[in-house]
Amino acid sequence: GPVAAQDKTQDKTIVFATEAAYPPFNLLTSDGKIVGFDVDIAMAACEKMKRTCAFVQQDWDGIVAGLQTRRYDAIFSSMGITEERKKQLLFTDPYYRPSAAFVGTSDVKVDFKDPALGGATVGAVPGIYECYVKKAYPKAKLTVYPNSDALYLDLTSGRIDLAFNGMVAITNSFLKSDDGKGFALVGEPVRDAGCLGEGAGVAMRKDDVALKEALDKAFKDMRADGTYKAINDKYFTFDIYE
Amino acid sequence: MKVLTDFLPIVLHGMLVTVALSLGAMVLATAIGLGGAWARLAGNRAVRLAALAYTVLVRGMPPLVLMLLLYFGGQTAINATADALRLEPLRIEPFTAGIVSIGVIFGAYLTETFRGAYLSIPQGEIEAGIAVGMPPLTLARVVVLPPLMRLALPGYWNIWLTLVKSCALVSVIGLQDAVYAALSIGRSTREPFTFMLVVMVLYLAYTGLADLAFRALGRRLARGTRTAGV
Amino acid sequence: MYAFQVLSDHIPLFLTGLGNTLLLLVLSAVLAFALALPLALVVTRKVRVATPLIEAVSYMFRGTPLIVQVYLLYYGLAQFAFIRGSLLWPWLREAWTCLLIAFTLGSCAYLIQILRGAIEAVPHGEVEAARAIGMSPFQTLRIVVLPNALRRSLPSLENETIFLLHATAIASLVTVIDLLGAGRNFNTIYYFTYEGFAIAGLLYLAIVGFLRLTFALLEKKLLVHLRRAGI
Amino acid sequence: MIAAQRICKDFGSLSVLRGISLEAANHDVISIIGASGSGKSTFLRCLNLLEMPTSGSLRIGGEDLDLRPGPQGLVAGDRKQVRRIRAMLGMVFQGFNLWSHMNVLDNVMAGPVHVQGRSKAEARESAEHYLQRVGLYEKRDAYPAFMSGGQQQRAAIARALAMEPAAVLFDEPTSALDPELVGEVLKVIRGLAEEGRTMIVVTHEMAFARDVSSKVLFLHKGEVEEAGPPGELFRAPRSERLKAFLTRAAV
Amino acid sequence: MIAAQRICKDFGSLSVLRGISLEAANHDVISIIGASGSGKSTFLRCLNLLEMPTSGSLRIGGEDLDLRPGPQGLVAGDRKQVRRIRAMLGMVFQGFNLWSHMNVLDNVMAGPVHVQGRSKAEARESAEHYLQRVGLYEKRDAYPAFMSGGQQQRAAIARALAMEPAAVLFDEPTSALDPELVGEVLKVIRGLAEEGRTMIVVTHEMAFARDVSSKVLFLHKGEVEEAGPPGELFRAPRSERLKAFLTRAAV
Ligand SMILES: Nc1ncnc2c1ncn2[C@@H]1O[C@H](COP(=O)(O)OP(=O)(O)OP(=O)(O)O)[C@@H](O)[C@H]1O
Ligand SMILES: Nc1ncnc2c1ncn2[C@@H]1O[C@H](COP(=O)(O)OP(=O)(O)OP(=O)(O)O)[C@@H](O)[C@H]1O
Ligand SMILES: [Mg+2]
Ligand SMILES: [Mg+2]
Repeated sequence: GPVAAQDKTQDKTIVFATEAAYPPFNLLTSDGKIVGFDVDIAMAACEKMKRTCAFVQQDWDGIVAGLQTRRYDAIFSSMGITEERKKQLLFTDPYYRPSAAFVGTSDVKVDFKDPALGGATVGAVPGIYECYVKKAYPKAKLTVYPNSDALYLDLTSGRIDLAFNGMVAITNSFLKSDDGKGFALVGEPVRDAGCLGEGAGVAMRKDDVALKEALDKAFKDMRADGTYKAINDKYFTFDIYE
Repeated sequence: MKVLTDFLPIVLHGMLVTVALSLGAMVLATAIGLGGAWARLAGNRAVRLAALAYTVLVRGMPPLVLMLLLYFGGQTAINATADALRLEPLRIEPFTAGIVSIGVIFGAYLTETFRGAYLSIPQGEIEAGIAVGMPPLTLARVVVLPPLMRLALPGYWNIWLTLVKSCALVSVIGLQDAVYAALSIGRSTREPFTFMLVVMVLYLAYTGLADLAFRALGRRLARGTRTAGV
Repeated sequence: MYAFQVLSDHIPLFLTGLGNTLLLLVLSAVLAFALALPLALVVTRKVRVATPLIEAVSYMFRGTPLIVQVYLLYYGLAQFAFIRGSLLWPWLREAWTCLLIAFTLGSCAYLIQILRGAIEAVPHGEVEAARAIGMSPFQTLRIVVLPNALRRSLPSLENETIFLLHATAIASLVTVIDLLGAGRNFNTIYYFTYEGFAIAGLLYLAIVGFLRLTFALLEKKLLVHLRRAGI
Repeated sequence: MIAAQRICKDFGSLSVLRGISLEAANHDVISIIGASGSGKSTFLRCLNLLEMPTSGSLRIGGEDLDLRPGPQGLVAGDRKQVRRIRAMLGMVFQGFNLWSHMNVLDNVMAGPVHVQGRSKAEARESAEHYLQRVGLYEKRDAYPAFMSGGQQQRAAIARALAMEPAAVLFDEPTSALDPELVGEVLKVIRGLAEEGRTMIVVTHEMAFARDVSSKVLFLHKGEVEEAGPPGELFRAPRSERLKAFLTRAAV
Repeated sequence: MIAAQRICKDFGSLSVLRGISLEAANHDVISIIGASGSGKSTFLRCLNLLEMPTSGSLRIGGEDLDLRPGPQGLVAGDRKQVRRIRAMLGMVFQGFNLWSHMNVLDNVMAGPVHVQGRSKAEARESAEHYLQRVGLYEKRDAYPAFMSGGQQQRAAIARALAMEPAAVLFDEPTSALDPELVGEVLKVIRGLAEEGRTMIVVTHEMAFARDVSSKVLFLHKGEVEEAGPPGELFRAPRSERLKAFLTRAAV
């Protein structure tokens, strides 16, 4: 009967997809495990929902297609929520709200009032970050990179003066690495609901309202009982949720 | 160095995926290519046009796009059918899907390679086979294939190498091949170049081994021919 | 469809991609061919040091993924301070130069093999006839060997051109927006599943359709001398 | 054995055969002579349908060939029949057309093994027999590209004979042979006819046409200008063209 | 014009030529006869160095060829000289070797235009003249693959003649021709000799060897078994082999 059917869906493992290439949020360990902030949050949420969960690794190019064809149930990969994207996918409430920032050599001087950024060349990855730079500095010389790695590589090689990216990705990953020596945040962190969106969420198929509601509730509970803070503090020195 | 040895198993596993995929796909592509070349040269106009459409459409789409379409598009179709019939949808295995889509893509290129080689076979040799009354398959096997393979070998070899490298595309359908492993480990550890070099070496070893086989095959197929020193 | 409603905002994106892809394709195809022809000749003549050298280098290019080559050339070299300080840096810092180098050399490696095979497949007797008449090696090549060989290799040359077309999609890895990159960016902005790729795919299809027509015409004109037997 | 009725063949706008008929029974040796370009090879190739006639009909080995009008000339209705007929008709090509990737022995064995399904051992024995008969046994391991013209021609003859066909179509089978071998080959052809087979020979050797054949066809511009037993035809040619051909033939 | 001294040629372990010498002056027509596989074509190909002799020496058009011992037989010391010599020696191949991607006219014009640097118009005129002479003018736009055997052979002859070479090497130039055309071609050869050129002809046509040539060489297993003026040689052959060859030659 209907009860048995519901039990069955309750038993099924929830499968999340991630790119596993965006430290510290999602990355691969040497034994092939997928770890990171996203994964910890996901697993804690699953515990709250009393469900078993698993992660699979999926290339970004096919990540939405895989969701739509039910290869997995949700994308848990620090996806930025924007109005445009909401038209395609169903998002949870944000589970963190990254700010973005510019990074450059410690001595670089930039005129942030100038729509051309004072002639500085700037790089960003496509999507929300590209959108922001274009909107805020329409005259700036902008180069678009396929991923954050490439972006930092060109920053260190001097092909660009500034990189614009998620704040956490900059401070927790790039600036801590060897390559990041001699670089620093430039200017103030940016928050902009228009381009940068509301924050990072979990993406699901449009009709999966039950899962969205369960996850939203789990996130709330985790915020309330300190689970979230514990995970947050494992990675960051500030509260990334706000 | 520690990073390298730690992560090597993942890259090696990726290489295994690459090897298995490329071998499977090449067999499939060769079969499709032979059939396609036959169809491209067939007397029947409809068959000819169908084969032409296949080669233009498949070569016309970027392999990445084609793979997405075949795999996810195919899955969408299966899901829709299954939903309509109230059945549990069949899941396409990524590995099978990888072999099939790469085989279908490169079958189109091989179709053209084999067609070109066929045109270069001395006409008289084929006529001699026809004249003794060989049935089509025997004719193909005994008279056409050996010179066809000889003439197609350089193109075939190139396509093989391109195919091996195109196996990296399967990451979009959720398989982790050597290149994808290297790229994602590179990003996870922020040491991109180390793993790229590892992948280059692995590829060179694999393709080098295959090269030896091709060279031997080339020598064997060249038996009986006189090449002119230019 | 939603994608088509928003497409109009991104037409310049696709046009940029299309332009870059075509420019990369034409430039590197022409350069690769110009380079491959003499090298293929050296390979067929079995010159003592040069032939193995060319074969080894061509093997390196054919045997490793282009994406890795481009990555190492563009991002890898730039990591070395001495390269950034060298005279080459003004060239190497440009993504375009790196792409052209990688595509040209990569495609050249393949073309060498195709041309070598076609040259070796020219009927022995026809080359002898040219020699017997007193043609110089260069004349033999120009008048007898190459016209014969190039015609035979038309289908393989077409394949290689299309491979190169699809290989240009690597450009967006090093910041040059190509046609596929344009489709990918379009997808990323809206989290579309296929739409961006489908639009790019249609444009690629148009390019390949044009190439097929061109080659079909060439074959029709240039391969009339081959007689075919049906199986 | 072979009956061809009003065979016509056009290549585009060029009419190469304009209604050629021929009857050949067992034991017959029919010679076809005529100027270069008069359509001899084309006619021979029409007999085993390597070239599809534009019109006409064929009856071979007692079977009417199923030929239907198509957009460009006739098309065969029954592919199996065509193959059966071809296996019955051996053919020695003017250009030899040996398979370049096989050595001589394999060239000769291929038909018996792959078409007639004979065992390798048996085919090999018979191949060696025919190679010996044309004096090519020593060259059995050589590839065609490394043989002299006459050797290639003899290999082509051995290849056709090894099928032991009911009829053999020879297209200038002695063109590359020295006079001594010409004699040998003609002896072989005569021998085969005596066994009851049908031989159709396109030839430029008037001596052969005169001495060996039971009937001679003189082709001129795609038509049979004159036909008859060699005695009559050579002694008292009726047509002006044949007269001219035969006079000028003498050096 | 041509003087070959003790030419030897081995293919691997096979000795094909075992010291063949030949002298040919202007006006000479020298016939080379012999069994299939006796080395006739190989010898002809050694004369213009398409095949490098294993040993021996050559003097052509008054020039000693610069041949040096190499690891596998002789090698040419002076490539320019070789090309000059080849342009002086026309060659008609046994297998024709027409350039398949050119039509007949282009085949015939290629040498004069590209090797002798004549103007296109001039070369075209002369090519058409020679094509007319071999009766192939109507086929000038056809590609080799679409021509009959005899037509291809005539195209090959026209190609060699269009270079107006001081000497022509013919390898069985009439094998694919009907008797009428054989007569024509032999007339052409005789005419060229009368103009003062040197003709060397490998042939199986004993009538031709007897009637046209000034000297006959009989090759046997890579050696000159007998040589002399045709009258003597055919009337009173001394060697046993030649006797046998000539007797059996008669059908
Ligand atoms: N490239 C080669 N490699 C090995 N053997 C060869 C080669 N060319 C010719 N031969 C052998 O050399 C011998 C002489 O060949 P050649 O072509 O000179 O004979 P020929 O006298 O012209 O005969 P024919 O009258 O049949 O043309 C033959 O036995 C042939 O098999
Ligand atoms: N495939 C073809 N396409 C067009 N024309 C052709 C084709 N094959 C032959 N011909 C032409 O048909 C005519 C007859 O050719 P065929 O080969 O039958 O002559 P043949 O009598 O055998 O001459 P030969 O004695 O020279 O071999 C020739 O003029 C030739 O050019
Ligand atoms: Mg003929
Ligand atoms: Mg010969």
